[in-house]
Amino acid sequence: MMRTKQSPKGLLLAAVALAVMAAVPLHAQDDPFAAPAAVVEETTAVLTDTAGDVAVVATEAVAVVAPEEPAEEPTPVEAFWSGKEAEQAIFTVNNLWICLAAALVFLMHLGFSAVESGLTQSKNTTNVLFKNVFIICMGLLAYAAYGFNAMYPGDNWSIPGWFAMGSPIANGFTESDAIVANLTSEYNAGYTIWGDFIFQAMFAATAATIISGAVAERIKLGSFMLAATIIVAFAYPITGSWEWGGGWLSEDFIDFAGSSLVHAFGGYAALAAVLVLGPRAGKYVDGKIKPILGHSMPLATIGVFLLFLGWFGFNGGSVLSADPVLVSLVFVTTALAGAAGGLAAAFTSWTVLKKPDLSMSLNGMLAGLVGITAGADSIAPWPAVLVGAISGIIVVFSVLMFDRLKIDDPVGAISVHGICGNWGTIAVGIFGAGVLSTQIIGTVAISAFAFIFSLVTFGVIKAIFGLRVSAEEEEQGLDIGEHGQEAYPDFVANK
Amino acid sequence: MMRTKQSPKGLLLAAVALAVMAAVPLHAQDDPFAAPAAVVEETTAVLTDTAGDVAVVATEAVAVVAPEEPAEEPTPVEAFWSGKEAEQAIFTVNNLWICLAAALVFLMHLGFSAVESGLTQSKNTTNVLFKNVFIICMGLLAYAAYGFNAMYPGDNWSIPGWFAMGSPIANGFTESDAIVANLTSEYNAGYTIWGDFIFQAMFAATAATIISGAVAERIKLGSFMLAATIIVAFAYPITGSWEWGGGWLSEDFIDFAGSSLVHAFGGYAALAAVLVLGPRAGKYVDGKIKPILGHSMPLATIGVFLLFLGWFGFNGGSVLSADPVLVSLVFVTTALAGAAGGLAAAFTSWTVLKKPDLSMSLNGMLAGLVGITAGADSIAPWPAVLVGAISGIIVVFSVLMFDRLKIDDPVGAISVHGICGNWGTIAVGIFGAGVLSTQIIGTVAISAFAFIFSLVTFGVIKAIFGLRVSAEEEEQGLDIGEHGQEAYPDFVANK
Amino acid sequence: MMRTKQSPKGLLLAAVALAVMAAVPLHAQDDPFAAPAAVVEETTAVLTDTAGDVAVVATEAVAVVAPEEPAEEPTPVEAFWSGKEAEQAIFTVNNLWICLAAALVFLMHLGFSAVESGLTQSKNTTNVLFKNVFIICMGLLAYAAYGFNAMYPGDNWSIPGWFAMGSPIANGFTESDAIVANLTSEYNAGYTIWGDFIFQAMFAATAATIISGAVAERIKLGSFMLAATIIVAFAYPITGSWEWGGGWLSEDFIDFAGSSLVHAFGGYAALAAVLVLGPRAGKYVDGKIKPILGHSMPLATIGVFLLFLGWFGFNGGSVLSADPVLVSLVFVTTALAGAAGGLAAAFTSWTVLKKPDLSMSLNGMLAGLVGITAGADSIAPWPAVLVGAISGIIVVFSVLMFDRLKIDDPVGAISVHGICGNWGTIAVGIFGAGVLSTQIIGTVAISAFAFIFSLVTFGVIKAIFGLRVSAEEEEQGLDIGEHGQEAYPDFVANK
Amino acid sequence: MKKIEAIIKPFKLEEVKDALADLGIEGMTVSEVKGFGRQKGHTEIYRGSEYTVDFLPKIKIEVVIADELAEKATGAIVKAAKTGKIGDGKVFISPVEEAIRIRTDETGDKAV
Amino acid sequence: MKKIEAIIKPFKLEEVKDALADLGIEGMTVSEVKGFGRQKGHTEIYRGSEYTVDFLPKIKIEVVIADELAEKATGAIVKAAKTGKIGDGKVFISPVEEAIRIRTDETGDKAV
Amino acid sequence: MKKIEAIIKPFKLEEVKDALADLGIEGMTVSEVKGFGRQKGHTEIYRGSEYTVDFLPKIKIEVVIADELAEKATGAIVKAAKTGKIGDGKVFISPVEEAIRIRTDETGDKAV
Ligand SMILES: Nc1ncnc2c1ncn2[C@@H]1O[C@H](COP(=O)(O)OP(=O)(O)O)[C@@H](O)[C@H]1O
Ligand SMILES: Nc1ncnc2c1ncn2[C@@H]1O[C@H](COP(=O)(O)OP(=O)(O)O)[C@@H](O)[C@H]1O
Ligand SMILES: Nc1ncnc2c1ncn2[C@@H]1O[C@H](COP(=O)(O)OP(=O)(O)O)[C@@H](O)[C@H]1O
Repeated sequence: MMRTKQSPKGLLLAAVALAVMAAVPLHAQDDPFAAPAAVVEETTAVLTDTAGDVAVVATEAVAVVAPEEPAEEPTPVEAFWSGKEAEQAIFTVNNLWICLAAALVFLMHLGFSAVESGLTQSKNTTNVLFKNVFIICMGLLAYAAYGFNAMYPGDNWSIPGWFAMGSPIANGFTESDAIVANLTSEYNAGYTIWGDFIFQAMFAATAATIISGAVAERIKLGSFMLAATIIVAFAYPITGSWEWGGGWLSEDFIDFAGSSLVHAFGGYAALAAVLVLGPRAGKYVDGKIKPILGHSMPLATIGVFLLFLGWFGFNGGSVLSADPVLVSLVFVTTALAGAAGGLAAAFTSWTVLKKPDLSMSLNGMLAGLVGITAGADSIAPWPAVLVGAISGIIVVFSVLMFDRLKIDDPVGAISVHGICGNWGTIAVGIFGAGVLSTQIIGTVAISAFAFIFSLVTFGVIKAIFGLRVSAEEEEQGLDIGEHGQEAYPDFVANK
Repeated sequence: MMRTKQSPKGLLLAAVALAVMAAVPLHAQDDPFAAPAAVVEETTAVLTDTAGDVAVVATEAVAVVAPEEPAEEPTPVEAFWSGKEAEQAIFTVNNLWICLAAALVFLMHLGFSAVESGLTQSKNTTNVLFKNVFIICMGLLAYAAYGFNAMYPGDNWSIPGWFAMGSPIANGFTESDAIVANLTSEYNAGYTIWGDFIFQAMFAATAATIISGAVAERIKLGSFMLAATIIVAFAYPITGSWEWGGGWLSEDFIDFAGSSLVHAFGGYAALAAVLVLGPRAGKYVDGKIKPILGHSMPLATIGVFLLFLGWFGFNGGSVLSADPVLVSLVFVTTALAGAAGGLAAAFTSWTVLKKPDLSMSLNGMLAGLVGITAGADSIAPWPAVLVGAISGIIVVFSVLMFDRLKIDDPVGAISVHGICGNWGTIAVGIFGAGVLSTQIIGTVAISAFAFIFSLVTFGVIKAIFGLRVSAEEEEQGLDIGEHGQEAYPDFVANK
Repeated sequence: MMRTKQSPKGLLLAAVALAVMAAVPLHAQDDPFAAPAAVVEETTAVLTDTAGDVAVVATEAVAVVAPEEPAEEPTPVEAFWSGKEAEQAIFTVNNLWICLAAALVFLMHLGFSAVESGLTQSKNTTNVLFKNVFIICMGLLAYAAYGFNAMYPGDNWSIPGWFAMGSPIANGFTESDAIVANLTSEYNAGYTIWGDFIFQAMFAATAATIISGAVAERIKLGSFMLAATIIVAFAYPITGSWEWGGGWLSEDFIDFAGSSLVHAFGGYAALAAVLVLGPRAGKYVDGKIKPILGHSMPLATIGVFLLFLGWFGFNGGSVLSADPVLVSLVFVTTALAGAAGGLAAAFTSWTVLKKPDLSMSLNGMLAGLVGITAGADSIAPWPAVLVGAISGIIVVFSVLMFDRLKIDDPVGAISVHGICGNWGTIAVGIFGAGVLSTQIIGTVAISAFAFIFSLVTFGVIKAIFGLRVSAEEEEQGLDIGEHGQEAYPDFVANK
Repeated sequence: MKKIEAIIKPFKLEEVKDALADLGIEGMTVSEVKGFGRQKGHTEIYRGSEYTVDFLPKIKIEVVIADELAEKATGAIVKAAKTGKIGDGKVFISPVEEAIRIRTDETGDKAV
Repeated sequence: MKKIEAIIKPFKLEEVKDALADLGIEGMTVSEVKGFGRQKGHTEIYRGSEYTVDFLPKIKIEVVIADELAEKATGAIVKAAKTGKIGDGKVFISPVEEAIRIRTDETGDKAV
Repeated sequence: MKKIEAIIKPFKLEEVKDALADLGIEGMTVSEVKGFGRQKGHTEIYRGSEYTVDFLPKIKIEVVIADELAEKATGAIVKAAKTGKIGDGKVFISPVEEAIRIRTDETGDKAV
């Protein structure tokens, strides 16, 4: 999802993709888009398969071949406003796609709501749902008020490459806004600033949602809301700016749609939160793990399918244009990795746990999707299957491991988003266009920042306001304790 | 959603938007779209913010500046059929977007089904769902058979500006249909007549769905079906024609996507229905309000998120083209207003009712969305936040008020759609491109018509067929009474 | 969904549609797309209504009028790579739409999951959901590994027109792949091979899903998974190749989006499976039919609405381009037929069964959608209403009939997909562009193949592994028996 | 001590509870049951097949009470639960030999 | 009067009800219970952790009946509920001192 | 024989069951009930209107047992179920005249 700096040519990626193909760079005059492109590392690995193998061709050569910055080339936005209808049409398609992708990512918040409430107890359902409603509402507003400009600072860094102060998005179209269709002239993605903002804003709230699942069934509502707001508004844009905002990681590190920047970020923030908060009462008794059952498998399944659907927008929209080759390739790698993750987790649980476990298979689908997120545009279809399958295996063992470590994560968020987010980022260094060491540095840096920031945030809030509901409230359920409102008042619950 | 009469230039709106910006109209030769536009009142307010303030610039001036009707300019449809591929591409994008927007609005009917069944008792769930299935099926067919042509009569008014008889949509493409891609040459929106029809048809059924929620748990099925059919088929197109069909309100009144024409219409029709029908048994006992609990908060939450998603189509599609600036702006204002409404209602309920109420927060999201609907394209992002937040506050107090007035509305439809529909329309006169007095006249006229028409319809049906199920049936539940079919036969319900 | 062989002109169909209109073929120079088209049988019937009647104009004449194969005309893909931006824009829109349509069809798998689990007992819910998770994951991978190339063999037939061996999809873009943007130069649909693949892959899993519902609540998990894999991987591509792959049916038989190739295929495979498997215990006792109630009407309703939504992608994407006339027409016929099916089934059940049956109305919506699938692009709107309404009536009687025959289909899949799939295919010979006898031959051939293949598959698996869970497991529920996992552990189930 | 078991119509629970509370009875236990009796069930239909629901939802109230209070309590229940329509339910009285309050180990009449 | 309480397997409810109806018994009250007994529960697994479900679903039928009918009713229940497999359940008979029909205030054998 | 009915807090079920099993008691029947007592319910709010939930979830355990075991069993239940906080519940003991094991037709103490 990184917007290429200064020389943004969203629509040229496909051309380059072609060019790199078979490692036979096309000459500029053969390029169907009539202009060679520079910095396009993320999109090259896909083209590696001349001989039908899963070979990866390094792309630096191409980046060298292509002359940097042909000054006379108009940006997509300039092209749009140039009055040429063909350019306007392409701009319009790109913009429509980014808006639709934003809508699909919005739907992921329903997906999270459903998964999280399905995999927790009915006495906490209202609370889980309320938190999710809060997160998407707060997330959009906080990103508008501060985060967007902190994540995409252009030249306005406070600490160059590391930190930028945020500010509210502009309230209307200034003339220059309209011309560059973006916040600053540093970024230019070929669609309007509004499309850009709404897509990024939908992403932002995701991190908090990931935490929400892991801390469910025992966290004080007010304390959670405070922590979530701080993390979404301030922490997420920081790591975001490192990579997508053009910061210190943006040069070589590859994280296409956020295996690290969104998922590992959320997963490690969740891990810290769980460590500060402790496990649910009754989960670990006398050294034994006692399962606390999710109350509705249909709800969990609805959630995962909606997340899968939303991922087409999450990854597909991260192409940042409607480029036909890249968007459709991303759809394929995303779907195949999710499918492979689901199957792998199903068979892993069947083998290891003796029964095919639905909740694990659902986690596996998500794990596969998280895994492919960093390289959805640069990993070929069959390696994508492999990346997804490995994610699906990892997630089962990771869930078992965290349980053994008495780290209580009701929905498996740390494993799905944290561990598989790491794996997915690293996989780009194996199967995709990335360099392994850089990928490791990047994902560790982002995960560590998220973990520490979250540890401090939850730690301080715990010290000041307390973090856990009382034992009585936990037993009775947070629905009554925090909201005085049951989720299913017509039905008799077992306990 | 009004299609500009005679001089339709969907794609030119953005250009004009730019032109009006900073109140410095561009000259025709600077206009990137190479043609100045006329009647564009709805789209101007957004551009008002040169100095960063939320100033509203009246747009009449511009409408004057722009020469009316440059005769040589081809319509989008003519351009499409002209054989020029660039025009065809733009036409194709516009058309695809209107179709996708129709699909998103279709999904709102699932949203309504889920919200309404979630916020009512489990013994009436089958009945609530059946009504929603009926409404979308009947709505599409009734609009095809009569409503579309009654709402968009072109020159074929029965009482000019006030009423037109409907007729079935054409069964195939006549040549002239194809050329103008519309029902009559009076309207031209830059996409095919089929795209136009299906988008409008999905809107039409919404009014009845709004009523459905308010009268749930006590209305006779057959009587409801009759009333809903009459209102969708005959009443909705009348007020629709006043504004979007080019009638008496279409000159100065601004209701972009239907805060009044759809939502207040539905809300006030619901109010009349509830007055004729009376409250549910056991709701108001000895002067005290006894809550009747909704049976499934997950269902209600699923419904609201799906409605939020659908609203991107509802408002975004009402741009009537894929115009990049307007569509993306509408996505932003819609999302921010919905988020602000949700947060505002959550905190209002927390403050006023002592607990953060999930069902009120969900109502608040919808209230924010209803509120921004009239001005989603002409209110800048931060004022949109304000409009949404005020909606979220209004809706809590409105729900409390109607309960105190013993007007029993199980899902809060009158408050969400009626009251916030009024507010949203008026807000365009404050923050958007409208004139306050005109906005008030328009929303009052539409609400009053809906109220009276509904009062008469339900009154007459009550007199002839009866409107309420028997006390025994109400106690036992309408699922058994009307359908002989329980919604959850495997589960023990509390009562 | 057949890709026209050798002379692919997705975008020209609209022009021809116009041309055929009023049976007055346009001359080539009047054609807005500047090029006459050949093989376009599927798209002509819509234009039949000059006089406002539902007359069907045979289209052979036109096909003759149009000169076959103007050799100099570039394919959409060649046009895309030609560097002309207008062509690139159109290519980009087409490709975006096919990808979005794939995402919508993906959502249908959630729809099926919800319908099937809603209409079965709560003690089998985890099992039903698991099967659906498995099917979509397996389906995507099997289609990638074998099915896609078996269904679209180009010239690589094993038995010409009847059977082709499959092979894995290519792993990357070879140059020639990229240029023709397709698997072989035999097909060319104007979008990338990835878009093509992912759309087709989402279809493939559907057949197994249809079976899944019919055999629910009694089939052994492992045996089902094996059978489903065989059918999706091997059987579905065979009949698919007959028509869409350019095989023996592709000349005259018309099945636009798969009333036969997907739905009747699935329905008849389900019928065979049920015959081999037998009814659920307790369904037919002493010659009496004892209903076994579905456990959640909201879940069933959510499923049907999502399927309806997905159908816009299923049918709309089968246009294989974003052609504005065809896509929007398909949206209209699809929606009206679904609505008519729902209403017709509601009133049929009300009349015949004395009560308006929600589950039958939901089946009716699906029946209407299945019915219009074969002719969504060639049946005019009002005949589409008729086709849908007849489907809605058929489905009620068909469900009753199969019950009387002691063929136990918990969700009505055989009736909805099998019988109405047949009807929809035949309807194209009555109201659409097809020839009645050809339509009958085609649908019978496809249904018979599916039935026999499925009979043998399930028969052999029954002989080797067994097909049915034990009577105790069936009584206790497959959730505990197969998965050791309850779907609703917090709630007391009635039995 | 006596145990009074009353099977009543669900919507009468509130009134019966209030009637008992008015007598100073401070404890009772309630459960959901299904009743079969002279009040007939109803016929439902699912996908074309009819079936009869014989069992109607009822509420069972159990009160254990000192012997001397039993009659008054029974009277109060009957009065509060009566609608006069079929299906109003039954009250059964049976002997209880001992009662213990778990919290305090109190027994006998003091425990209830 | 006697109260007959029978704990049976859920799928036997229909047969037991019919057997009682055949004896002319017109009323009974049914509830869902969970039974713990010689019939062992089953092990389930959730996200990798095993747990045992000790309590199996059973149905409790309560019939209050005139003394002289008790034996016949008990026999009918036992016969109808028997499968011969473990977990078939129990029948318990206990004394009831009084029964009242709420609708009519009838008492004693007439009330049941 | 005696029937011991214990109304306890739901989360104590496991402990009470284990305590009874330790005594060699092999069968019991459990149901979900709602209790009204000194332990007050809570006030909830729905869309602006307050209401009181008077009935709290409790578990009822029923054990039929030979006379001589009754005291021990009662003691075990009371001990296991006690938290010392209000709402711990009650134990009631009443006479049972006969018990029959459906599977084997055994009666009396052998049946339980
Ligand atoms: N003999 C009985 N034993 C136990 N419960 C009974 C008996 N007779 C009736 N009941 C309960 O009383 C309820 C009401 O009885 P019913 O015969 O329908 O009406 P009524 O009490 O007005 O005569 C039944 O639904 C059942 O729960
Ligand atoms: N002593 C008892 N008191 C109350 N209920 C009992 C007792 N023993 C058994 N039950 C009930 O009877 C059911 C069946 O008993 P179980 O020992 O499993 O089989 P069986 O009746 O065949 O010996 C149990 O699930 C339980 O509900
Ligand atoms: N007289 C009674 N008859 C039947 N059940 C009772 C009676 N008194 C109390 N109970 C049951 O015991 C439960 C606990 O009683 P409560 O008065 O709240 O606390 P405690 O047992 O600590 O005094 C109640 O919820 C109710 O279910």
